[in-house]
Amino acid sequence: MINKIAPTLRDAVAPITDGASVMISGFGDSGLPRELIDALIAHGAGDLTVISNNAGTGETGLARLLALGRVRRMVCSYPKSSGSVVFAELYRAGRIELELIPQGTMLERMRAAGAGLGPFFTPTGYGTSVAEGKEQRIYDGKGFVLEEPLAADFALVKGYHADRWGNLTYRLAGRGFGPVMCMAAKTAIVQVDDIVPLGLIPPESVVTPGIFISRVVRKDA
Amino acid sequence: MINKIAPTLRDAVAPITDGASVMISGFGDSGLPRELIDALIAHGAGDLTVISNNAGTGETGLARLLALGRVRRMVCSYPKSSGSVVFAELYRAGRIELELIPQGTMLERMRAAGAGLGPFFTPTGYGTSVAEGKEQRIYDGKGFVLEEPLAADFALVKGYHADRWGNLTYRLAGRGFGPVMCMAAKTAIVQVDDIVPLGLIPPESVVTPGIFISRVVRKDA
Amino acid sequence: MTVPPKLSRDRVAQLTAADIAPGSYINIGLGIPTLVAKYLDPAKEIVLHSENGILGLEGLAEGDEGDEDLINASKQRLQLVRGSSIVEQALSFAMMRGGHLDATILGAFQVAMNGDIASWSTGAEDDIPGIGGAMDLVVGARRVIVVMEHLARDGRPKLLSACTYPLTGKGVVTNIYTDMAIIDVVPGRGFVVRGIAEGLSREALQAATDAPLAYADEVAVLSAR
Amino acid sequence: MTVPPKLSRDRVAQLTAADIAPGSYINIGLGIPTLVAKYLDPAKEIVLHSENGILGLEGLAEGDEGDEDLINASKQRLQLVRGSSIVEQALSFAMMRGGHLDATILGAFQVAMNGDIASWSTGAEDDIPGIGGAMDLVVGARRVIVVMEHLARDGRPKLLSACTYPLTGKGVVTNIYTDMAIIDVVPGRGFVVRGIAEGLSREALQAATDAPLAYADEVAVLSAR
Repeated sequence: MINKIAPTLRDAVAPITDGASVMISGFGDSGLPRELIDALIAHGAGDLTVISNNAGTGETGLARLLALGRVRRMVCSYPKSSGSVVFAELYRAGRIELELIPQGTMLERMRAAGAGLGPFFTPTGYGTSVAEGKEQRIYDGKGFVLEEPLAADFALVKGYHADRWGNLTYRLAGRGFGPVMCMAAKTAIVQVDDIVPLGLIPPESVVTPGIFISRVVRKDA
Repeated sequence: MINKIAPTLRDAVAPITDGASVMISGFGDSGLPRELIDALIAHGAGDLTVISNNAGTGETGLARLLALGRVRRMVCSYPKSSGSVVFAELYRAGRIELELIPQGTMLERMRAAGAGLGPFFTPTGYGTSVAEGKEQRIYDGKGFVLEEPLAADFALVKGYHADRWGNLTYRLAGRGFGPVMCMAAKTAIVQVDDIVPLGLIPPESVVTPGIFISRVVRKDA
Repeated sequence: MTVPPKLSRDRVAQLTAADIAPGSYINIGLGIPTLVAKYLDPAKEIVLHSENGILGLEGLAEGDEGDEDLINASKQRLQLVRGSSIVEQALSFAMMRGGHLDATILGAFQVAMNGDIASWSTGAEDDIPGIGGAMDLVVGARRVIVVMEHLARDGRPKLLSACTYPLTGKGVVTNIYTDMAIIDVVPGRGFVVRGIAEGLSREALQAATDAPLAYADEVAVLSAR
Repeated sequence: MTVPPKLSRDRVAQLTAADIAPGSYINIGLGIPTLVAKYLDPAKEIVLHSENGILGLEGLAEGDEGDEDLINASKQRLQLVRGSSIVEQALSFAMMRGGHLDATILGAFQVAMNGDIASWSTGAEDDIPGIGGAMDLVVGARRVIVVMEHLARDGRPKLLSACTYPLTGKGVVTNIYTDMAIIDVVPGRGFVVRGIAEGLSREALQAATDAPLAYADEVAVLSAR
C-alpha cells in the first residue's frame, strides 16, 4: 500500500542533511510552508542552500533559519521585500552567498530540471548583467541567454489537501512555486491543511500528482 | 465587454486562410475537435500545415481533410494508428510532406513557443535519426539535442466548458494537447460542449485561462 | 521664477489608464503604476494579471481584510473578479514572457532613447539587489509602459541617451508617462513627445531630459486634471 | 528434434509483473506488455501511467463501454482507479522524460548488448514511420524493461551485438523478458542472463542470441507456468 503520510512534521523533515539544497515554496507570505520551516529549524540541519523566491521577512520562518546561520547560500529572485532585514544584514556582512535569478528564469530552470530537459534559451535578461558569462544567441531576430536546469535535494512545499498517494491541491494563489518545486526536487515534502481519503480529490482537480511527491504531512502534526 | 464567443462554427474558423499552419488537438479520438474540423473542411482553406499527434483514421475528420488534398504538410508523432489509411496512401504516393517528431518533443516545442522561450536541449532522440542535423551537446554526462519552438497561426482545440472570456476546462484526458496548443497558436479557436456564464468556472478549476484564447464556440453552433 | 507645472501622480495614472484598450490583459507594478488600476474604466473589462498566477484582480472592498493567498506582486491583499483564474507561477510567467500580456505598466529609475530600461538596481555598493519578475515582464509584454516622475528626487533626468544603472531590459520600452509629458519610444527616432503638461514649454521639457526630444505631428496638451 | 521449450506470452507477462516493486509508477506499451497489467498484484498498488496524462488506470469492468476520453496509448478504453489523476500531456511527458516513472515496459524489434533499442521502424522503404512517446519513455524512465519474443517471426535473433534498425534510444534498456530468458543489460558486461526457461540449454539460448551471453551468479529456472 502506498502511504506517503509522515506522522509528524519532525518525521517529515528528518531526511534533510547538512549541506543539502532545499527549495521552499512561497511568494511573500502566500504559499509559505511555515510549519515545515519551523520543523527544519528544530531539526537543526545547516550549511544549506535555500532556493526560494524571497529571503524571509521579520524574525521568524525563513528569516530565523538565516539568522541562525544555517544557510550558506540563498538562490532567489527578490531578497529585498520590506522587512527582509535579516538577509540584508547577513548579505552586507558577507556572511551569505546570493545567486540572484529573474523570477521567470528561476521557475523555468526548476521546471526544466523536473521535466528532464537540459539547458534552454530564454530572452529574459538578455543584454543585462544577468546574461554576463552565459552563452547567448540570436534566434528569430531576438536575443536569448542559455540557462541551466535547477534541481534540489529537497522541496518544502505548502499544499492544501493531499491523499496518501501524495496527490495534491493548493489553496488559491498559494499554488505559486509548489508545482515546479515538487517536480524539481529529489524529495518533495508537502505540508497540508488536511489529509483526505484516497479518491476524494477528483482526478481532474489534482494539481500535482503523487508521482512527484515523497512525503505529505498535516501542518499541525 | 470581452466576448470571445463565436456565433457559429463557421464564423469560428472563418479567419483561417490558405497556407496557414493549424494545430489540432487530440490523441486518437480523444480530445479531437470533430465539429471544428468539419467546419474547416466546409470552409475550404487549403495548402495547410497541420500539426497534430496523429494523422486521422477512417474517412472522416482529419482523414477527410487529408483526402481532399487540403494539407500540404503534416507534423505529428504517430501517423500510423490502425485505420490511418488515407495518410498512408498520400505519403506513399509522395503527395504529402511529413515532419515526424517524438511526442514529448512536439509538446515541449509547442510549450516553448507559447512560453516565449527559444530553443532548448532535450535528451529525447539523442543518438537516433531524430537528432541528425541538429546541434547536440553533452550536459551532466548525458546527451541532448537542440530543438526549436513550434508555433502556429491557429489552433483548433476541443474544450469542455468555456465562458465569454475564454476561460476553459477540458473533459477527462481530452485535456491532452489542448493547453499547449492554446498557448502556441496566434489564434486559438476552441469548441466546447457548453458556454457558461462568466464566474461559473471556479478560478482554481480553469485549466487554460482566457488570455490564451481568441474564440470559443459551442460544438453544435 | 515659478515652479514648472507638473501633473499630479493621480493625473499621470489617469492618463495612462485612458490609453489602455478595452479587454486588455495587463500587469501593473509598484509605485505610481498601482494608482493606474484606480482609473481603469470597469466597462472596459481590463483584466489585471499578477505574476503569482492570478488573472482578474481588484481592490478589496472597504473593511475587507482579504486573504493571505490572494495577493499581488506588491504583496498587497486583493480580491478576485468574476471570470478570474488562478494558475501555477510557471504558467503565469509563460504569459509574461510569451507575449500574451497586452501591456506591463511599471516604474523605472532610468529609460534610454533606445528603449533600454533600468529599474531594479542603482548599482550602489550596499544595495540589496532584487529582480523579481521585472525582466520577464519587459522582455515579453506587447507594450512596456513606464510610469514615473520625469526627474529623479535629486533633480537629475531619468530619460537619457543611455542608461547608467544596470539594465532590466534592452530596447523594450514603448511608452513613457511622466508628470511632464507622454513620450513614445520609436525605433530609429528615439523619444517622441505626444503630450506635454499644460503650461510647460518645450524648452523646459528638453532641459529636464538628457536626450533629444522629437515631437509627434499632434501633441496633446495635458491639463492638470 | 523437439521444439525448444518456450514460455507463453502470459507467463512472460507474469514474470515481468512479479518483478515490479510495490507502489511503482509504470508505463505499459503495446504488444505483450499490455498483458503485464493483468498480472500485477492489486495489493502492490502499482500505478499505471498513460502518456495522454493519466495516472491510475485499470481495465474496464465486463460489459462497460468506457469513455472516449479515458483511453491509453494503445487507444484502448480503460477506467480510472481510486487515487487517479489527469493532467495535461506536456506534464505527462515531463514525468516520462524527467525520471519520475519507475519503469517503462515496452516491446522492441531489436535490443543490443549496450542497451540500444530499436522499436519504431524497420527502416523498410514503404514503412509509415511513427514514433509516438517511445523515445521519451526510454530516455527518461528509471528502468527500461523490454518484453518480447526472443526471436523475430522469421527466426532471426532480436538480441544483438548492435541494432540494425533505426534506434529508439541509445544505451537505455535495463532488463529484457523473453519467452526464453530474463536478461539484464549491465554496462560494461552486456547481456547477463538471470533466468532461463526450464528445459532450455545455455547453448540453445546462445544460438538464439546474436551477442555473447554472460550469466548471473544465480540463474533462475523459469517454469512454464
